[in-house]
Amino acid sequence: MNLLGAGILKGMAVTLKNFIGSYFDKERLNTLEYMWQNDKSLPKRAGDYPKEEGEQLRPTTTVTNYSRNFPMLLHDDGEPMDTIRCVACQICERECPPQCIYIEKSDDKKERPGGKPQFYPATFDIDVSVCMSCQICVEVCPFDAIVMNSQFELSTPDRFNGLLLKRGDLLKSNQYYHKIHPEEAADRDKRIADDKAAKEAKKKAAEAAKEAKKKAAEAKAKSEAEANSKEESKDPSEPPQTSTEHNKEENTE
Amino acid sequence: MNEVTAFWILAAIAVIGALFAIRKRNLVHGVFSLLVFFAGLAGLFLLLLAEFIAVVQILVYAGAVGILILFAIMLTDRVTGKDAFRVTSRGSFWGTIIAASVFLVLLLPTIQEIPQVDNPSNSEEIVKQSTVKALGKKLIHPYVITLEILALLLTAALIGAVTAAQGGHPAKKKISIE
Amino acid sequence: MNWELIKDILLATVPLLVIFPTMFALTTWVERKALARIQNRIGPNKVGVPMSRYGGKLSLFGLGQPAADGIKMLFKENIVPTGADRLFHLLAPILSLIPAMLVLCFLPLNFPWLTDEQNSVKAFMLDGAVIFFFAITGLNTLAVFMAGWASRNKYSLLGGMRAIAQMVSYEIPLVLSAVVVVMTVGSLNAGEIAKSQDGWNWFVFSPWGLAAFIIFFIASLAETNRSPFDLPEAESEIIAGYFTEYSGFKFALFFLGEYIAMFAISGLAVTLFLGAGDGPGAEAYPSLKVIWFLAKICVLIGIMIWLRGTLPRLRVDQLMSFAWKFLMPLSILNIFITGFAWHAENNNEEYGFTIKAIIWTASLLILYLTAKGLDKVNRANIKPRTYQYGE
Amino acid sequence: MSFSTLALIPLLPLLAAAVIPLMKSGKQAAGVAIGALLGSCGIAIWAFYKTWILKIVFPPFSQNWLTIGGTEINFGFILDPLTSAMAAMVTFVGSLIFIYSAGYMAKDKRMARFFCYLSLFASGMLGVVLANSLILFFMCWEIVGVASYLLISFWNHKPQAAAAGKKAFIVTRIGDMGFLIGILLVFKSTGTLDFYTTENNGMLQILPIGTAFGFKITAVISFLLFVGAIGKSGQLPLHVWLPDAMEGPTPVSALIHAATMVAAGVFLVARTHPIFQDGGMLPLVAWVGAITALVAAFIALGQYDLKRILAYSTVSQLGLMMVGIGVAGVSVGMFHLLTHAFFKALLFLGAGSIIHGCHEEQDIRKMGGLAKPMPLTTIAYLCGTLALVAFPFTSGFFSKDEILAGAWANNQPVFWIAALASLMTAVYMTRQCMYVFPGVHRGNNEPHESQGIMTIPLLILSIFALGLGALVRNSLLETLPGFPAKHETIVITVSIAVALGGIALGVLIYRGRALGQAIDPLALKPFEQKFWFDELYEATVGRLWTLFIIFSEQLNALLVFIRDLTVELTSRIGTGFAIGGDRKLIDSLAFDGLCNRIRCASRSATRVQNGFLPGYLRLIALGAVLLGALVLWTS
Amino acid sequence: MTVTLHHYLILASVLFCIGLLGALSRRNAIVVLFSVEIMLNAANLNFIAFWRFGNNPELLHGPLFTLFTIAVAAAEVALGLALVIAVYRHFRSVDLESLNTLKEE
Repeated sequence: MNLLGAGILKGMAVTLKNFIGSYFDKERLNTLEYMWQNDKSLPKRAGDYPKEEGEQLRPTTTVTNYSRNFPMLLHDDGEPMDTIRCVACQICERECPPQCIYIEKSDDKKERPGGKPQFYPATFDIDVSVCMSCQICVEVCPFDAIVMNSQFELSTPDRFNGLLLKRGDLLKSNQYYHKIHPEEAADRDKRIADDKAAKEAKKKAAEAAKEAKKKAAEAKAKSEAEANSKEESKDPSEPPQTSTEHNKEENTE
Repeated sequence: MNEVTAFWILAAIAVIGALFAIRKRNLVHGVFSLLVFFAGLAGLFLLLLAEFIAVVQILVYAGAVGILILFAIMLTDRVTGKDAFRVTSRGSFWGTIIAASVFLVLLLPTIQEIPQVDNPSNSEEIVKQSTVKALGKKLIHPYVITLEILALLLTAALIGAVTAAQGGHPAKKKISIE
Repeated sequence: MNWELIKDILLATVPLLVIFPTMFALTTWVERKALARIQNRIGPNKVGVPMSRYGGKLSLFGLGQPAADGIKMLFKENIVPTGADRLFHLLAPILSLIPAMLVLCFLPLNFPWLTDEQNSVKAFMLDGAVIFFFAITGLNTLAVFMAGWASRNKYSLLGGMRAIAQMVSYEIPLVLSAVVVVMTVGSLNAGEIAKSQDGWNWFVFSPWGLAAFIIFFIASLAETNRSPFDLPEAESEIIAGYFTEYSGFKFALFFLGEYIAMFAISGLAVTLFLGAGDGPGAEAYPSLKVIWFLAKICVLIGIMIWLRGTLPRLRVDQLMSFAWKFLMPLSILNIFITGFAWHAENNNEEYGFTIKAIIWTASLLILYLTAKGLDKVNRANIKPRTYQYGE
Repeated sequence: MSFSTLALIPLLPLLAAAVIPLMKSGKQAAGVAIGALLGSCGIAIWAFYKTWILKIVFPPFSQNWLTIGGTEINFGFILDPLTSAMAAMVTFVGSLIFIYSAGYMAKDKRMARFFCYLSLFASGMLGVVLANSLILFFMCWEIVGVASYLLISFWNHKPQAAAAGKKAFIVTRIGDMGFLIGILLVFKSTGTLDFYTTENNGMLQILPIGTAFGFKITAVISFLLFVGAIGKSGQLPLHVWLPDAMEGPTPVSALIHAATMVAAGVFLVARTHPIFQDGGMLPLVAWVGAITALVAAFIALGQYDLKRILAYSTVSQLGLMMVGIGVAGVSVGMFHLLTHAFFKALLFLGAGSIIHGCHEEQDIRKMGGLAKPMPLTTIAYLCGTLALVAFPFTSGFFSKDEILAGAWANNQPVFWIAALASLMTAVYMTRQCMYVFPGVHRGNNEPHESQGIMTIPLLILSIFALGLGALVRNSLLETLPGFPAKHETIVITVSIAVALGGIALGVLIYRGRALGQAIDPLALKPFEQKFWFDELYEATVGRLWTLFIIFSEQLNALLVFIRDLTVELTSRIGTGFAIGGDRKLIDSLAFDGLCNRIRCASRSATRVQNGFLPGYLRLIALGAVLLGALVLWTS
Repeated sequence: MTVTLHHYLILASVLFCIGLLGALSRRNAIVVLFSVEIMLNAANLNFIAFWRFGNNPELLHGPLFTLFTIAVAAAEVALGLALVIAVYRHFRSVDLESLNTLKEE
């Protein structure tokens, strides 16, 4: 029966079990004790952190594929600088609210596989201490060149240029993108593929339309020649109307 | 020797406490100085070997009455008293005159009348007699009726206080005298 | 200057100033660690001595934490809000510390190096010690008010008022449950109370004593604003109540005052109910008494911390109605029961054990039933919550 | 017979009178009234049985009603043979009349009101009869007066009825004034108003001595009481109201103006007979009675209204009763009164049924030939007439014979006047009968016999009218006080001669005449005009009255003049004083001035009471200081 | 020189007069109330002084009497303040001078 104060005792029992339990089975303690790192052993620059893609300083807690931290540049398979997607259009620089992106356009164009030669960013710096990871640059970039990376261990003893990531530190390959954000990467590639397919289809259609127009033009020329010959024989009263209708008809074709 | 110095210190504390209590413009300061006065008095009681009374004094006055007055001040207005409002009532000069005359005319001569007593019964004996147990026995045996009446008085007074302070039925519309 | 007196006084007081503040520091550490453990986390372990040469750190199991807090408090900027009463703003923490300290020195700690006839000790063997305790704890409310008022901000004033209301209403069950012990012992002197409990017949082992101890313990929790009753200083309520505007050392003083008050009240509980200084080896080695006394205090502190980990905070009205409508009637009833039990026990010793059993069952039964009844009455108008917009 | 049962007699009709106005239907009212009167009649007969048959003497019952300044005025009842006889007669006759009027008034809309007044009258009359104290007597006397006024002017839509009611009331009041003065005189002289008291210091037991206004005091008292009796019983100077009272319904006349009320006057004289005897006023009573009888008899001859004739015959018979009491004491007077009550009630009721039969026709000249259509009424009427005329061996004969015998013994002239009056009575009664019964009906519509409820009381009354005299004669003469004379042969012969002679004379005169048209031989002018008494009064009293009015107006003018003069004088003196003395002396100097000074002083005093709390505290402290100083300095 | 009875009596009367001064001259009702408190305490001091220097202290009259006066004073303060609050609710001020509706017009 509900003994007076039984609730309190039950509660106390629970806390006691926790208290004792925490000393004996370790999994209870869900907060890992964060390894303490001596300042000297920390890399001087945020960029110095291991470059091999995906390799963190320490196997910390699993990074879910929704975690976003700071942006990174993408390049397709092959040598990074050749297949870099970014064409230094500087839209992201303009759109970035805290103005933490700095781009300098190259003066020469570089050949792009399957595309006409484009500019490329000579320097592309992001000041990580300023960036607020709002992801606006990713949304505005027309060329899917910039996406969010999930690496967070970027602490350095030097606050100023230590936290400035250069183009080299930012550039990452598409496979790495697929590794850390599989779903989003897949969506993004599919969308790029679709755009390309749509463009070709449109190009084909355009050519087909051009040939069709040429054929139509020749047929018309013939028919007009016959028509002129008949008109001299008929009365001249109605020439203006037919001409306007004729134009309209032509446009709608 | 230290007993005399103690007396003078405590007397000074009490007098200054009392003076500040009635002189201070800011009420809360006044109340705190009143509490200092009570503490000073408790010390004086200790000097006079009425140990239990000193403790009760602190318990009742310094503890309860102090808080009660503070609550009362909180419930009424004009606490800081900073505004240019006159602190003393009209004709307060007469007040001082009368107070002084009461002291000079009424109290001093009577004190002169009382014979000078300087060899009080020694303190050990008093301390032995005025234990709390003795007080308790006295309270029960000869003064039990006064104790009961006192209890009755306290309950009646407090119930009265509650009803007075609570005021009328809250639903009633308050009429304020312009 | 008679040095003899001064030496005695120092002998009596300095140990207090040493022992209890250190215990304060330890308690803060124990409290944070224990709470952490209860909440399945480790608790402070980062503070340590940086050993550059080893490249690591001597973690000292977080024992450095209290020191770190202390130092932090010292160096924190001491902000006084504009328009505040500077004098009382400063005076409040001091006034909250003094009564706690005063109560400590009257506890029957019977330090081994103090012999009874030294007049300093005699001075402390106050005749009306228990009443003195309650008088002094009464002053604590004053300090709270002064803090609330002096910091010139509405929330702290409100917090102060709430704290006072809580302390005043819990003082009554506190005093009434102490009355039970005074009644049986027949004297207010702490020493005599301690002496009368020698040889394991602590008051807690008598039915009414147990009930009184429980009530006393709950009321003491409220007096020192601890665990379920820490409404006035709850961050979520009114931003830490009356010591919102305090920072730096004054805040530390409040903190210290609160803990010392905790020690004092539990010390009182120990003297009244748990046979101060009485333990297995107490008769043989009198110096053990202090150890037992402090051990018992630590046990009570432990329980308080444990309670802090488990119980949610009480709302103001629940808090007040709990005091007035539950604890007070019970403690008054307890006084009656003590009277009957005491007489029943003394008048017919010859029955021995049976009368004890009868008394135990009878009094506990009565107390328990009245408690149930009161609970039912208080809970009468608590109906299940009705949601206006919810389902 | 305790006090309460006796009290029931007058109380029952009174209660009925109180209840009846609440009733809606007349029938119910009649039932209640009759029931009440029958109740009191039962008690009265039982009392009659006790006092007359068992001859128990009852002490006077008296209840203290009012004490004014030490003297006790108390109500009381007396039960002696006289009262019990009267009470029995009144209640018995009254019940019969009530029953009769239930039928008579059946069609009248305001029947309930009628019966209420009747019961009121009955209770008043019984009060008079039973009263032991003069005050109660007088009060019931007044109730009877009021009831008679109400009943006479019952049909108040007829102006003459209203006038007649007023006239009756005023004339009786004049008599009552004398009566009241008499009462006051009695009270002054004897100190008490009770007739008989157990300590027998009642006014009739200790006769007052001494003189007043030059005559013996008892003479004066008895004279004044007699004046009351004259007013009430309609003796000569104050008889004018009785004939006009015929305007009321017939049962009223029967009850009030035949049997009971008019008898009250005679009863008063009978009740206070000792005072009359002591004052020697009996011859006066006899003479007034004789003259009234004679005059009334002559007037009756000249009347054509059926009920007026009977009214005047009542007046003359009352005169005879007065003669009876005057010459032969209470027993003879009361004997004639009792017998007269029966046959006069019979005659009136008979007249009532005749009028009812002739469809409210009252003039005898328009009647006639009623014998055949109304046999019962005629027979009853004839019995009544025989009794009235004192035909030998009817009750009237016995009582009238006693009177004549008494008159012969004490007062020769009165004897002859009485004899002549009796003769005249016989004549006008036979005249009336000749007019009404024989011959052809001169009225315009056929008369019809009244229904049973009216004729039965007639028959009962006729039996009593004939037989009562013989039955009651000797017992009555013994029990009631009085000094009946022996019967000389001459008295008997004269009375028989008078009775038969009168009848014969009447028959002779009116026999073959064509009654109705020709003038009546005996209806001489003065008789018909009632000796012009009304005109006489009109002339004298009326003019006197106007003279009095003129005189009082003059006096009023004079007084007004004097008042104005004094007012003028005092106002002038007053203003003189006011200006001089008051304004200068008092206002400024003494009183108001003082007030102003006090007021401004008090204003300075109020400054202390100005709601300034600290001020109050200071005053208290100051007081303490002063007290302390005083104590210290004086000790 | 030891502390004699007169010292205490004079001290008590000085305190009493300070209280009286407060009561007489202060405008605020609450101040008047606690000046009355001061007066009462002065009286208590007198009691204890007389008891201490009196000739038969074992009767404990002094402490007993002060106990009773303390109790009564506490009750009085409670009531006084309740009344002041009630007055304040009605008059919107505790200033004694504004409470003059008892004034004789």
